[in-house]
Amino acid sequence: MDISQSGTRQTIITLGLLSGALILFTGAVGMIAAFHEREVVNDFITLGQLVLLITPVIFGYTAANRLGMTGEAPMVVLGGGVIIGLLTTLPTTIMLLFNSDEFRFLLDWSLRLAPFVVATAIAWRMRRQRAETLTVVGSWLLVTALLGIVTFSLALIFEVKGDLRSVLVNINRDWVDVVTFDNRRELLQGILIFSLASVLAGFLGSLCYYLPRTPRRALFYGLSVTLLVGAFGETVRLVLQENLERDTLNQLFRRDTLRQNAALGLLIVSTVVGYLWAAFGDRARHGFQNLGGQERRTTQMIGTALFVALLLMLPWLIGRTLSDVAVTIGLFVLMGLGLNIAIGLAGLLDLGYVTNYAVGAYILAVMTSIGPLGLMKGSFSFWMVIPIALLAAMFAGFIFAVPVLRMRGDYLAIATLGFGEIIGKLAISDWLKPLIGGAQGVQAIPKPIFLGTELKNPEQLYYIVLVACLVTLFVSIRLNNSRTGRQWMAIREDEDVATAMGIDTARAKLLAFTLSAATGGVAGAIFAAKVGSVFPNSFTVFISINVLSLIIVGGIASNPGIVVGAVVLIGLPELLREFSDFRFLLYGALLIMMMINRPQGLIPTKIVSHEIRAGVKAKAAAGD
Amino acid sequence: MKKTIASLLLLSLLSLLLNPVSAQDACSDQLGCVILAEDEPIAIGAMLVLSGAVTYLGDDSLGGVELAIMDRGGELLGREIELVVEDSLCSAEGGQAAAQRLSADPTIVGAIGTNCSSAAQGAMPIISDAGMVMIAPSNTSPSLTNEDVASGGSHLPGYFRTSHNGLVEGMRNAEFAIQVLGTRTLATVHDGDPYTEGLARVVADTFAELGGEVVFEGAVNKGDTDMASILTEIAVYQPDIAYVPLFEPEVNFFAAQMKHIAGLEDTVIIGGGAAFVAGFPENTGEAAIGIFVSGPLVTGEAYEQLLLRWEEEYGSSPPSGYHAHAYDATNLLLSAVEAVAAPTDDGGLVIGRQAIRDAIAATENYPGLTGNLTCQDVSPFAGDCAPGTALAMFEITEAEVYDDNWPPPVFWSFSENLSE
Amino acid sequence: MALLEVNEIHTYYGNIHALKGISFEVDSGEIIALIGANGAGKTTTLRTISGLMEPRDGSVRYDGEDISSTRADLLVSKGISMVPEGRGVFAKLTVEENLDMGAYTRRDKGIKDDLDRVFELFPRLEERKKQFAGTMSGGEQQMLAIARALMSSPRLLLLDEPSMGLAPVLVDGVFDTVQRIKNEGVTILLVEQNAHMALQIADRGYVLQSGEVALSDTAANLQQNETVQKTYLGID
Amino acid sequence: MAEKPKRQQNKILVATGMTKRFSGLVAVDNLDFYIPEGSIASIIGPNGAGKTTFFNCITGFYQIDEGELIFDGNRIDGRSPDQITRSGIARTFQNIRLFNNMSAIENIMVGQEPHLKSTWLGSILGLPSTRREDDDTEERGRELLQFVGLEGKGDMISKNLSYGDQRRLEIGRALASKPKLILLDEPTAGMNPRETIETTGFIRRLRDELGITVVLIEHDMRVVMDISEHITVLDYGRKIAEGLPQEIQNNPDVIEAYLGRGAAASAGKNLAS
Amino acid sequence: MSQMFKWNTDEFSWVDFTIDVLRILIVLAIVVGSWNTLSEGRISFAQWVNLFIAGLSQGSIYALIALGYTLVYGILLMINFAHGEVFMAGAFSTVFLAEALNRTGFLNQQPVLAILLMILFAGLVSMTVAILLERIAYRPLRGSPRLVPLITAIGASFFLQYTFRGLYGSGFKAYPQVKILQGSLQVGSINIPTVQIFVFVSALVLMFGLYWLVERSRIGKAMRAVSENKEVARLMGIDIDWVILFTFGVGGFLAGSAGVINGMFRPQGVNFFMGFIPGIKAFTAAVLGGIGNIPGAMLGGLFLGVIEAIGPNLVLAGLGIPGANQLKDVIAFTMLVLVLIFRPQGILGERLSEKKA
Repeated sequence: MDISQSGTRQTIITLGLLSGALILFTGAVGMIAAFHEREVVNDFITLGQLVLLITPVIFGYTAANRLGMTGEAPMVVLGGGVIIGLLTTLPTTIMLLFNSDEFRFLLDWSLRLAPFVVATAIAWRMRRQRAETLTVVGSWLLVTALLGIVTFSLALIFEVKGDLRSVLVNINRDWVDVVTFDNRRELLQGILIFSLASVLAGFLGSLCYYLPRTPRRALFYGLSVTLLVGAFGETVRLVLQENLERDTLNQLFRRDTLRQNAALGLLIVSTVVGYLWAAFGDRARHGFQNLGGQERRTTQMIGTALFVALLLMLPWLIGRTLSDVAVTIGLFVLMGLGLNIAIGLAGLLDLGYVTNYAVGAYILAVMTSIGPLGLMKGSFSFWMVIPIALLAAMFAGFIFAVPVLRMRGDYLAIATLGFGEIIGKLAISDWLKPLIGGAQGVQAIPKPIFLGTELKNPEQLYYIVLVACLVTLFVSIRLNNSRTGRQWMAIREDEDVATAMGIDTARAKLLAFTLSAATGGVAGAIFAAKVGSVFPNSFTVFISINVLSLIIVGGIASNPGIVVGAVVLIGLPELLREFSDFRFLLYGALLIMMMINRPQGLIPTKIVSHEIRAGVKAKAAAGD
Repeated sequence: MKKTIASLLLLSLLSLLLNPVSAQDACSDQLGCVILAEDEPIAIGAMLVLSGAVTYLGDDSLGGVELAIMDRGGELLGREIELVVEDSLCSAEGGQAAAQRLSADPTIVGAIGTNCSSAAQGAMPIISDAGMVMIAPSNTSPSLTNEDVASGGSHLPGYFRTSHNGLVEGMRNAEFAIQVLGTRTLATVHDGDPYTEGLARVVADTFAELGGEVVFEGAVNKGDTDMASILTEIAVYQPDIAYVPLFEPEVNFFAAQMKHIAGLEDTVIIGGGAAFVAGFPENTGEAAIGIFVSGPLVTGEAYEQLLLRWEEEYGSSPPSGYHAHAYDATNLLLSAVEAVAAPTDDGGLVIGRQAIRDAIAATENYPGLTGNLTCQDVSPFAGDCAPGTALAMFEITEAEVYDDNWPPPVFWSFSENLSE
Repeated sequence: MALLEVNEIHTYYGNIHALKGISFEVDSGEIIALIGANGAGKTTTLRTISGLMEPRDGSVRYDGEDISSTRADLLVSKGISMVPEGRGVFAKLTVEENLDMGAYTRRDKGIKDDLDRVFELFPRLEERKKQFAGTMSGGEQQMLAIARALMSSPRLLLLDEPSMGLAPVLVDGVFDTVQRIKNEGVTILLVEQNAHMALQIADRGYVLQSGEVALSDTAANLQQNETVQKTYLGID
Repeated sequence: MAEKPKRQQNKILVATGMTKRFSGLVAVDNLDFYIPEGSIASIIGPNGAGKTTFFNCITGFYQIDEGELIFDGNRIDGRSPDQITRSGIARTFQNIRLFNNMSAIENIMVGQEPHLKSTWLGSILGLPSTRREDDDTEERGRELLQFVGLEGKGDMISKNLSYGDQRRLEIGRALASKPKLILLDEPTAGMNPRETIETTGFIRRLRDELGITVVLIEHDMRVVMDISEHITVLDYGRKIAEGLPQEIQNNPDVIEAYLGRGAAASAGKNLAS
Repeated sequence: MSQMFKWNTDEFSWVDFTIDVLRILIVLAIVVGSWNTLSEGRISFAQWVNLFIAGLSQGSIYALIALGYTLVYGILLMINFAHGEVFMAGAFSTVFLAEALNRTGFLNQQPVLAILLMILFAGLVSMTVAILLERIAYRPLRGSPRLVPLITAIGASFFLQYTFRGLYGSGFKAYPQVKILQGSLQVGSINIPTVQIFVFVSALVLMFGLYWLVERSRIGKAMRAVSENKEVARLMGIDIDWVILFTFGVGGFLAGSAGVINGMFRPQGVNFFMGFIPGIKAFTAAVLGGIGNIPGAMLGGLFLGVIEAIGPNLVLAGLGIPGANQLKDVIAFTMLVLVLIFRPQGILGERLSEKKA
């Protein structure tokens, strides 16, 4: 039970400081204060407080897990949780003190002393590793000088500016209020409360380690469900609103916030369900696997049928707003399936996919608009223009592919990126303004009319997108298993050898670009009809980036992966609208974490997952 | 997994069948009503740009909205005011998604937004269809208040704005250049934003109509830092006026780099409302002195108060020039709700949607920060509430550049001009 | 005590079990040859010793110290140097710069002397000091690779297929050089496809077969061994 | 299926004045040579002598700067690699270059490209002719797998095959295009003597059973001397000798530049045994 | 002779033909446009020179950022898409220091020292960001397929942008103007702003410093060795993790300095989004010059800067296209594609494909 043992100590300190850094970071970028605005459970806890408290719980549990594995005594493990709780508050506390008027002198002093302290620490460590005296002195001077420059500059900035807040805009009163639990005036008292709460949270986290597996999992399910429902209250309410009476809904939710009773009920129910699942879930899964061939097939068929039914009924289950999100997701699935032909199958890194989207959208816009820019003055319907948009996008794909056929890898990437930019700039230009409206875009695009019904709601547009996706999926599967698909794969694997096999690579690549462009055009056309107006600023490089990212995140060359990727990267940010200020921050963090922990994507194809995992391991071993 | 889906499906099916249509007894409004129970707050929406390159516009408006609510103590008719904020981005699809979300909530009475005209194009049909209202604090596109589709209009009922119609602002700006400054030649520059492009076009047209000569019409891109190229081109014509309704930072770059270009020594810059920002003079530096900026003639006392409150609340000055419009828009909406809300016997509240529209449309001489607001209902100004008379030209002086003075002194205002 | 002791090492490529418990030792001043078919684990063995790969099990002891999980770059200063398969000269660095890289870990005064010594061994390299390594012929590149490894003044030199891809006329020269390096007191562990030549200059040899040591003996005895003759020397 | 030896005198591939430069560096210098039809020919020479460059020139990977190449009566210089493959030349690579993430059978199916006719539209629509062709391709692929000794390994991902199997698959893929001439770049590299002998036998079968002319680049002198009927020796991009194995072995230039005394002797010995 | 022969056989290639047509069209457009503009003579020679010099200065900024792309690419074959954000981090953070220095008057009393301090500060900030980026986001991904680090880099780009927005807010800031850089130098009829000379010279100094570092110093040689073959580099005793970290650090430092130099040159528009467009431009410049090649990055940057400054007025205005300056990116990217058609490996890049075959 020696907590000073170096490995143990290091685990605890690292995790504690990591947790503290996370809390300070979320505070400094304004997340904590912004999340504080959103209550998870009415009059009980806000999202900001939740972040503050759940972080030490998670880190406390992680540490306990690691320490427990190495066979540390319970006292050490629980003590670790406490220390982590305390360390979690440390960076934030320091920042609070720096920010307060009474303790600002601490900031000045730290900035003055920091270079010497850090340099001395480094030098001391070098000395212990028996470095030469000259090297040690040299390093000390260098570190002092470099750090000195930074801290001197910082000191100057804060001196002139007067306080932290004029630089770090989110180290403000709101933040102080949240982290001190509304004790801004009594800062020390606030810090004490914060520390105690955090210590308790860290302790509870490490205590969880000692719960038996089943109740622990049950509790985990229960808490996650409740907190997620609370955090995504708006979305959940939107779904429930479709299916529940308003009075009932009002008993569960106060606007977007779970009421206390409802939260408690949900917690109990989900914990019980979680308990049952944790206790008997394995057996059920096992039972399914042990089913006879016939029974199993039947079960699977029922499953498929239910899935199809779900796809068909989706808009009516989730309501208008989420259908709108579903349509957007669908459009990106459509583009993902298209771009996958170029990237996943033929290995052509196309960063200018937005080109096709723009072409499709503008074609539909000028062909069907009833405004001044409409070419046909409304005589062409949506359905007539869809094939035209498709062909136009294919043509554009073809034209843009020709000059880049000989380019490879990153050169291809930057050239296609350039085409995307060119299209964007042309769309906005005064030059083409008489045709496509320039900055003012094209308005008055009528909605599609199907059997006399105007399809103006997302629930209705959903079916158009669904059909387009299914057709594309079918085509893409057919192509994948064909001669053409093999040609593409060969080019992806090794272009030189593919040529040596007698493949006309230029032609195959042209085909890949052209076919890949087709769905982009259709997606663009549907998009234009959906929004009802087309502006050039909708066609930025972010579209290309999004489509590329969703393919990679889903799992390259994997069709189900594309759907999942689109849901995660396009759908989640839409649902995260309530955290809109931090949408891209979280999106970026998600991308990074995904790629580090699951580079093969969420639903990888078998080959790719094997290759990437093996590749990472082997090359990590080789240090390449 | 599949089983969960199946049970979910069944549950939802059941609930669909059991869902009765609730009768809205107390409501006689043709568009339906917002019916609030006893403890429900009054919810208003906001569709603002909260991410992307022009986030500061959204931050600016959001501050205005929040301050307006705070100034009422956060309450209306004894109920809490709840602000539901959605990110409308600066695009049609973003506006559409935000509107879709707000319109799904039957308790929201109306929305403030959007910032960008393109977002408004996406949001307007949804909002209008849902029987709601939207009051935009910074839309300027003329088409938004024009009802004639064939000429490019897209106005739909339920759309209002407290910002100036580009047509009005542009005409005023051109008149100022010709009639007040007495200039003859004009160059315009926009940045591909519908707002700046629209203004530049109106100014050029009006300038020509009034007998001036438009010698150059050009454009830069958002994100450009190098203006030497276009300035050189403009220098060829040595115009009296460069009308530059650009946003920060392009407008700063333009102004600051102009002094390096031979031939433009005597050219005067007129900036649009986008440059009517506290940071503009300081960020531009010396080169900003002598630039004219068009902006709302904010009534001194109340506006000063707002700026103080802003400083107190957010620790800085507003990042853009539309917060006062947002403030007014919010008050317009809240006042309308206040006027038409009817209490029910059980302590609830009924607010007719058409009634709100009517109430806002009937606004006349509403004393706002940006002047006395009167909402018009005739195309091409349908839904325009901004007081065209309260537009002014401000001249940037040394005080703004070096001493943090804001707003700059009024050089000329339309209302004064009228009275003269 | 042996300079290098390899003890029951198991090394994996991903899930592929490449070395299945290989053990052998190298004494100071010896040339040891590892021979075997492609895929027998010769190169993997060298990579494991040099620290490019880490054995999952077993140990590598060098000069009495366990170096099984020491990184490759740290082993260089301990005196282990490896000439990788396919030479691996830095094509876009000049010959001189390549040699500098060989002495990367050293900061002592002896570098200049070693450079002279290397140039003495390979006069060809001195002539081409300023030339980019990539423009030299295969034989010259092989010399450079060996010379570069010598620049770290190693005690143990690991040579991976020094004769690979060389014209027959050059192969003799390479093996001569190896012999001379040995005579300067460097211990050499040699992996070679050309078992014939390898066994001629080696003191002892180990035959590897699918990740295991199949045979070990003095080089002379191995040359006489019937299986070795049949499979690796091509003598029927 | 075997061709008659009488056609051996026809020159299936003739190069005259072939020159290839890389930014000033002459890799192949005014080379004249020929390959007799139906023969097994070898190209030897020291590292950097231009052997692989020579292959790349023939297969269209490099465009030659001067000279002309005539294959089977047609000029092929200036054609792209895929056109050359279509005209009947197939190749393998020094360091095996399979389509690593495709299965063995897919590799072979790609190899059959020159004889395939179906189009992408046919595949999407699922036309009967396309389906038939796909089935035929696969069937022939299985046959070829059997021929190269990879029966039953068709569905393995090619990078998971053993080294020897990969070499065989690469040759199988080259054969799939039904070539008249096959270029093998160091087919026995990395093989032990026993495997080498098997491979030599296999190369003979290519010629004898399928009637394909074979050109090898090879370092193992025993292999070269054992199976070649025609040898070309390159050094610094120039041809320094050409002829029968015996002649080459005793050519003083070749011994000087390439073989060395010992090797020439030992290779000779081996051939004699 | 064989060239002519090719056209007459069945080797006729549509791709080649189309590319040739494209080339001719682009060249024709350039020639006609330029001819029209120059024959009209609206813009004087002095103005062209001024534009050229302004372009060089802008190009120097691109070049400094491009060097970071190229360094990282050279060593890891990876496009560090977030490099523009590294630039932003330094520039954005240092704006506060610049303001402070200005307030205290130090900036105009000791401009050289002050600017040096700012460059060091910005360099260190950007360096820290770059190093953290490598350590946290990229190192775990070494050896994975190329798309994976690309996506990570895109993620990192978003993450950094919005982190800095969270830290410093979304408004625009501006660097104070330094008095000694306000003047201009009169050379004949040409008036060159001092600041542009400053930008160009300091960029040159930094570039040559880098060139010396990479070509001459011990660590530079190690960098080159690592970029060629990481495994062999380790066998030389080179700690490749450290070398890669160092490379990121150097690239970051250059980007940070570019931030300050840019701040002197184009003081306005400092905000969290300021790195994105220069990032893409610098990436383009790096590819234009031949990615992985240091002189190439410099050349590419300068070339792009000049093209952007001169292109719209020279070519597009001559073709009578309205709003020519709006389309300068179109010119830049068209030039990029044109260069890549002629030299697929960039201006100074090496031919990789031929080596491979």
